[in-house]
Amino acid sequence: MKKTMIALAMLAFGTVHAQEMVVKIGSSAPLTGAQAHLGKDTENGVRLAIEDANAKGVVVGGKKVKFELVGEDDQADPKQGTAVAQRLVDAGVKAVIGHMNSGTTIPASRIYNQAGIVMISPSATNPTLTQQGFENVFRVMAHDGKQGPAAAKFALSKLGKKVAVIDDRSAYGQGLADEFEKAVKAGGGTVTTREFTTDKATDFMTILTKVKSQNPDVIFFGGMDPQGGPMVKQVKQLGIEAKFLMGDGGCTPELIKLAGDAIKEGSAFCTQPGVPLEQLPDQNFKARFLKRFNAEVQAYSPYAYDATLTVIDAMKTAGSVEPAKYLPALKKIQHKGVTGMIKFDEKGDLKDGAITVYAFKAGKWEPLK
Amino acid sequence: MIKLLEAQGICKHFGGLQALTDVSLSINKGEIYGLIGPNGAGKTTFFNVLSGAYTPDAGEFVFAGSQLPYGEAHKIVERGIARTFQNIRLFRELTALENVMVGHHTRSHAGLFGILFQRKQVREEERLVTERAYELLKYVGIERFANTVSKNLSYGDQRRLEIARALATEPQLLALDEPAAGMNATETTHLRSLIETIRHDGVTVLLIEHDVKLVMGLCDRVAVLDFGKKLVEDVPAVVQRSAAVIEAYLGGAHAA
Amino acid sequence: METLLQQIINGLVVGSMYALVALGYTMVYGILGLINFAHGDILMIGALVALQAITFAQHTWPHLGALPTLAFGLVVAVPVSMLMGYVIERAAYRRLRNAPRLAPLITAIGVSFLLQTIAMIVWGRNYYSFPQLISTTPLQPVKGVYIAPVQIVILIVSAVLMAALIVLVNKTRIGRAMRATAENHRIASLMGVDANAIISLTFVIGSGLAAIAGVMIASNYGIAHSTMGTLPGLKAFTAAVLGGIGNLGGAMLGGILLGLVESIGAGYIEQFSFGFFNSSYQDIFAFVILGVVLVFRPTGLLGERVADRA
Amino acid sequence: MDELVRIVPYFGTHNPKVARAIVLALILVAPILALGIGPAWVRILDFALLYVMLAVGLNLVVGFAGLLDLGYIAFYAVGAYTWAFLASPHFGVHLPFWIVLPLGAGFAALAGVILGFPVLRLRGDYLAIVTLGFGEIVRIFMNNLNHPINITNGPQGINMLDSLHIFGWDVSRRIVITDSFSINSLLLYYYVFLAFVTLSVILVQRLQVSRIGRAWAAIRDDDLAAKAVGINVRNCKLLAFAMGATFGGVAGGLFGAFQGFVSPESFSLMESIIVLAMVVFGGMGNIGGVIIGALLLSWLPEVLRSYAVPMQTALFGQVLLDPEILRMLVYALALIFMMLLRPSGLMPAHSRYSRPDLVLANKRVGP
Repeated sequence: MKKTMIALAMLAFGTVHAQEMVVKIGSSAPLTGAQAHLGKDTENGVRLAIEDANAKGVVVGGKKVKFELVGEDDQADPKQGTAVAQRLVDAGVKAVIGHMNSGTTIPASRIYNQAGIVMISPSATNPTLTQQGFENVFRVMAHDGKQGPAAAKFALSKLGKKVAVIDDRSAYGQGLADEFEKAVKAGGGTVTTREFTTDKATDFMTILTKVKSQNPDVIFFGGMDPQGGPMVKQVKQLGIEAKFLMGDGGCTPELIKLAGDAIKEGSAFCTQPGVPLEQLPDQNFKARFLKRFNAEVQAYSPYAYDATLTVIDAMKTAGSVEPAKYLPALKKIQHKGVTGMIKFDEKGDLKDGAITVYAFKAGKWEPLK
Repeated sequence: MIKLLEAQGICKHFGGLQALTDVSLSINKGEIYGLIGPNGAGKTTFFNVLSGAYTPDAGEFVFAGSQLPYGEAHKIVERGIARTFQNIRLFRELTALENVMVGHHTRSHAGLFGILFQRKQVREEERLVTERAYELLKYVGIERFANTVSKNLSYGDQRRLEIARALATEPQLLALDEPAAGMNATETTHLRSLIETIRHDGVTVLLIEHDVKLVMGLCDRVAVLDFGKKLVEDVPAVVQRSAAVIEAYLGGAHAA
Repeated sequence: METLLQQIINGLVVGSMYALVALGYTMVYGILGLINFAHGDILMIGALVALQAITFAQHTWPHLGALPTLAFGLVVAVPVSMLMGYVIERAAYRRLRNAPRLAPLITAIGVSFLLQTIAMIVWGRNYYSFPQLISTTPLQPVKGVYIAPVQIVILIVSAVLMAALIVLVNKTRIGRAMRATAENHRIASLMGVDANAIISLTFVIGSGLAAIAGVMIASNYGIAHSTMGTLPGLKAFTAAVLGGIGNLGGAMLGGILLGLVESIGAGYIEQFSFGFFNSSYQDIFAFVILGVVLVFRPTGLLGERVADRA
Repeated sequence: MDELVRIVPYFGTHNPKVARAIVLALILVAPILALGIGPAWVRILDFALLYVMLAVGLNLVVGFAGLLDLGYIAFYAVGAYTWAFLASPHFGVHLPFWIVLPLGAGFAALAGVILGFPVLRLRGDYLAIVTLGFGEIVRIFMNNLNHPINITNGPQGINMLDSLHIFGWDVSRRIVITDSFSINSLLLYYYVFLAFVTLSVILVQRLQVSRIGRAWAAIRDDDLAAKAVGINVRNCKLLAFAMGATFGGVAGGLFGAFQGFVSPESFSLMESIIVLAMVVFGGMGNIGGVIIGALLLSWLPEVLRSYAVPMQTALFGQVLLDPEILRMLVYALALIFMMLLRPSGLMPAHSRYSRPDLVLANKRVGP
């Protein structure tokens, strides 16, 4: 009895040290639930990158390597996020591309850090992710600390100096709104009111009435489209003339649909990290993605694609698939990706990440130059 | 004669209804005292005021030489008055034994920390309480149902259990609210001897009853309530002959 | 001044929506003494069914016009919700009528969850754009103060439904049977009232009301989704308790009051609290009021003081 | 424990000693077996133990004292945030667990009393809605208390919480025995949590079979009669709230240490209802049942998640019901069907509030 238990334990605890030809790369995103379409898009970005690498044939340290995708569903829930992170670590992945949401990425990053696995998020934009002091955490998208100021700069230069700020008290909305507010104040604008709602609310009349009483030029909402759409409507219902500006949570067709006839050309704007799809350096990507998955690129797949190939690039340079070995190479990497040049600063954030401003025009979001 | 309980000018009204008007009576130590009256005379209200379920509008109770607190049922139990209910109210999901053990609540002292750390006194007390509860079940004659969940007991046994539970609070005065209601003749006879035994063992009994025969046969003294007022208070033989009582029970517009 | 006036209008509109939902709560509670936690979710089902029907109508009869289309949506959604209410009562609540108090309450929570799950299976987790068939273009009764026709309709509908219910309960045979059943099921049965039928009927009417409320709320905000019933459900319940649960006028009063407290509270709390609190505490008002009312006046503003049925 | 023993097939009824040994062995070996499938399953077990603790605590309030508390998760939150405040870089305070956990439990108990006072006179259904409101209020405050002074860091949550250090020993670090053999930290957490759960169960059991436990049961069954036998109903109810909250607070602290990150979204109404479902599923008032309920309902969703998606993909080529929906379905049906079909839960063994066997062994006691 005792002996078998020890044997069993050995089996369970023992780690395989032998160099495998197969290298697993993890991906985690919400594959079910309200954000499933975005999650699937992200995972497919990783999948396409791995297929491309395998087709080309990658040699690391003299050995031919075959990459394999381990996809997990974190349901955009922090607790599930840590559970999934554990599963990926168990599966023996050498790098994780994910997670998609900041709320799941931050607690999960701790588990990857303990396991010594490299994690690159294609889309988590909360600044604190890379402020934890984790060596192995990176992201390939400009964070809110850049998006907020970019949005503020746009608002102050093009829309007006008096700004009302609303957030939905979610980790994403509050983080972005705070960065925006800071930048507006620093840029010489005035924040007339700071108001709050929730990510479940549909009635914003009270806070908008308060906003209106201060007569701002711009209303900035840090939140997602299910609130943004009805909010645009209620802005109109209260006869507010101010322009409406959101972050990437509002840069969706969904917002336009939910706002109905209340959204007007020239009065609704949104910002999003990254370059617009139409202006991707590699226009080929969209077509190849469509051909492979029979689905349009939604949002994050180009970033997931780039993140994956960046890691593989680092492995090639370092001549090892072990995170500890290729980490120094990854820190110094200069990878030419489909979204632009990927290189990291000392915290693991993308250097010179682009932010694009979009305006509502002819029924959709059009990038502004 | 030592007076155990003295009610002095108790008044209680509900909205416009005057349920008790200036009711005064006194119960001697060691007697069986009957309280009778037609339906709605205020007997149960008197009971509820005495046991602390209601606060009286005026008047006070003096019990064993000092005034009773108002409206705080658990303190009144601590002082030594226990009651039963007209429509039996047992702890339905607990066993007969546990029901009686709950009755010991005020006479036991285990505190939170004693229980959590299972101190020796607590374990000893728990053993004593269990044993004493079992003795009480035996006293009322239902010890064989000790581990039966009380809602499954027969009606008569539930009545007995309720009395055992009340006795577990170690009362000086036991107040029984229509204990014979719904009982058949045999059960009533048993009840009667049980009440006599209880008195014999030193507990004063206050008995509210509809069954005039039982009251007259059992009680040392009887008071009659009608319309919230006390009509008479005397030995059964006198009360039975009282014109006012006969009027209340038989004559008048509100014959029972 | 305009701002205060506008906040009052906001409060009235939100409040009348609460009232509309609260009427259903209060009816069921009045008769059964049961908090039907699933009421808010019936509202949601009503709104989504109506959406389905309206989409169908818009495709099939594109020239029907806005109001007939909306009416069609209601004609489909109200019976569906009524049926749902009937089924829930028969299947889940009736068997528990004499069970310990916690049992029906926990069942109701379960039913609420089940309805949301069913809605997610049928309609997914998407947010749907609800066609705004009643105009949302605001009118300006006073300069600088805005109110949209859809909001006026909501105010009128809730007042009319409340009046209709009061007439139903107080002036009709069915109403008398309802009141008797509310007083005591068993005695009502002895007096020849079919208590089961009356309870079913109450659920059916309450669910129909929920469907109307759901359509009104969805029309106002132009949005419908599987969890839209939860928050109005909670708020409306608070409103019903505030007004005195079981009392139809109380539901209306409680709803309007709660709406006003929320909008004026959230609008001015920052000034009152010297910047410590702000509109992020808007959702707390309902719960705080609920607690305070229950502690100091457990039967609500218009409720009768009934001795605890011990 | 006895309830757990009884459900062992065959031995449970024929040879309780063997059954007891089987149960004990299972409890001790479970994480090692789970590790065979993968450490993720051990993490699930760890969480299951936290849920057991929550369920045992809520059972004390709902099952024993009959007070339906829909805001129970608030106490879990209080415990978790206490850990976050006193053992993380957030305020730069790093106190040891033997200070933080009792403090968390104490604050939770205090919160229990604060909740208890205003709701003392409320009946079941009103009580439910007010406690629900209380839970929401706590969550909303945690979500918003980053302004004007940053206390809770708002919706961003607090990160980098200290892991559990038991007198210098860091539970979150694997124990390396040889190069190829080390003991996973998830396993260590399992046994630490197991110790806490065992202690909680023992304490709750002692309370149940005591003067206080009987007083709670009496209040649950008939509070008027409870008053009439001299029970101070007010104090007993407050004690129930406080004691229940204490276990929630301890579980919350352990959660914070284990997860290393707390944010208000972990303490939603949904979580309260999940714990309630566990209590109801297993059998209100019945500790063994509640443990089984918590284990089953915390494992089932994970099993669904691992097998439901691949199975559906294989059968239908697509995912018709995603795991989250299946999970909600399980909880909803558990609540409804348990109440309708087996109101006393999965294992309706009678709850005991006394140990007559100790005293009456030599006396004849009927059925």
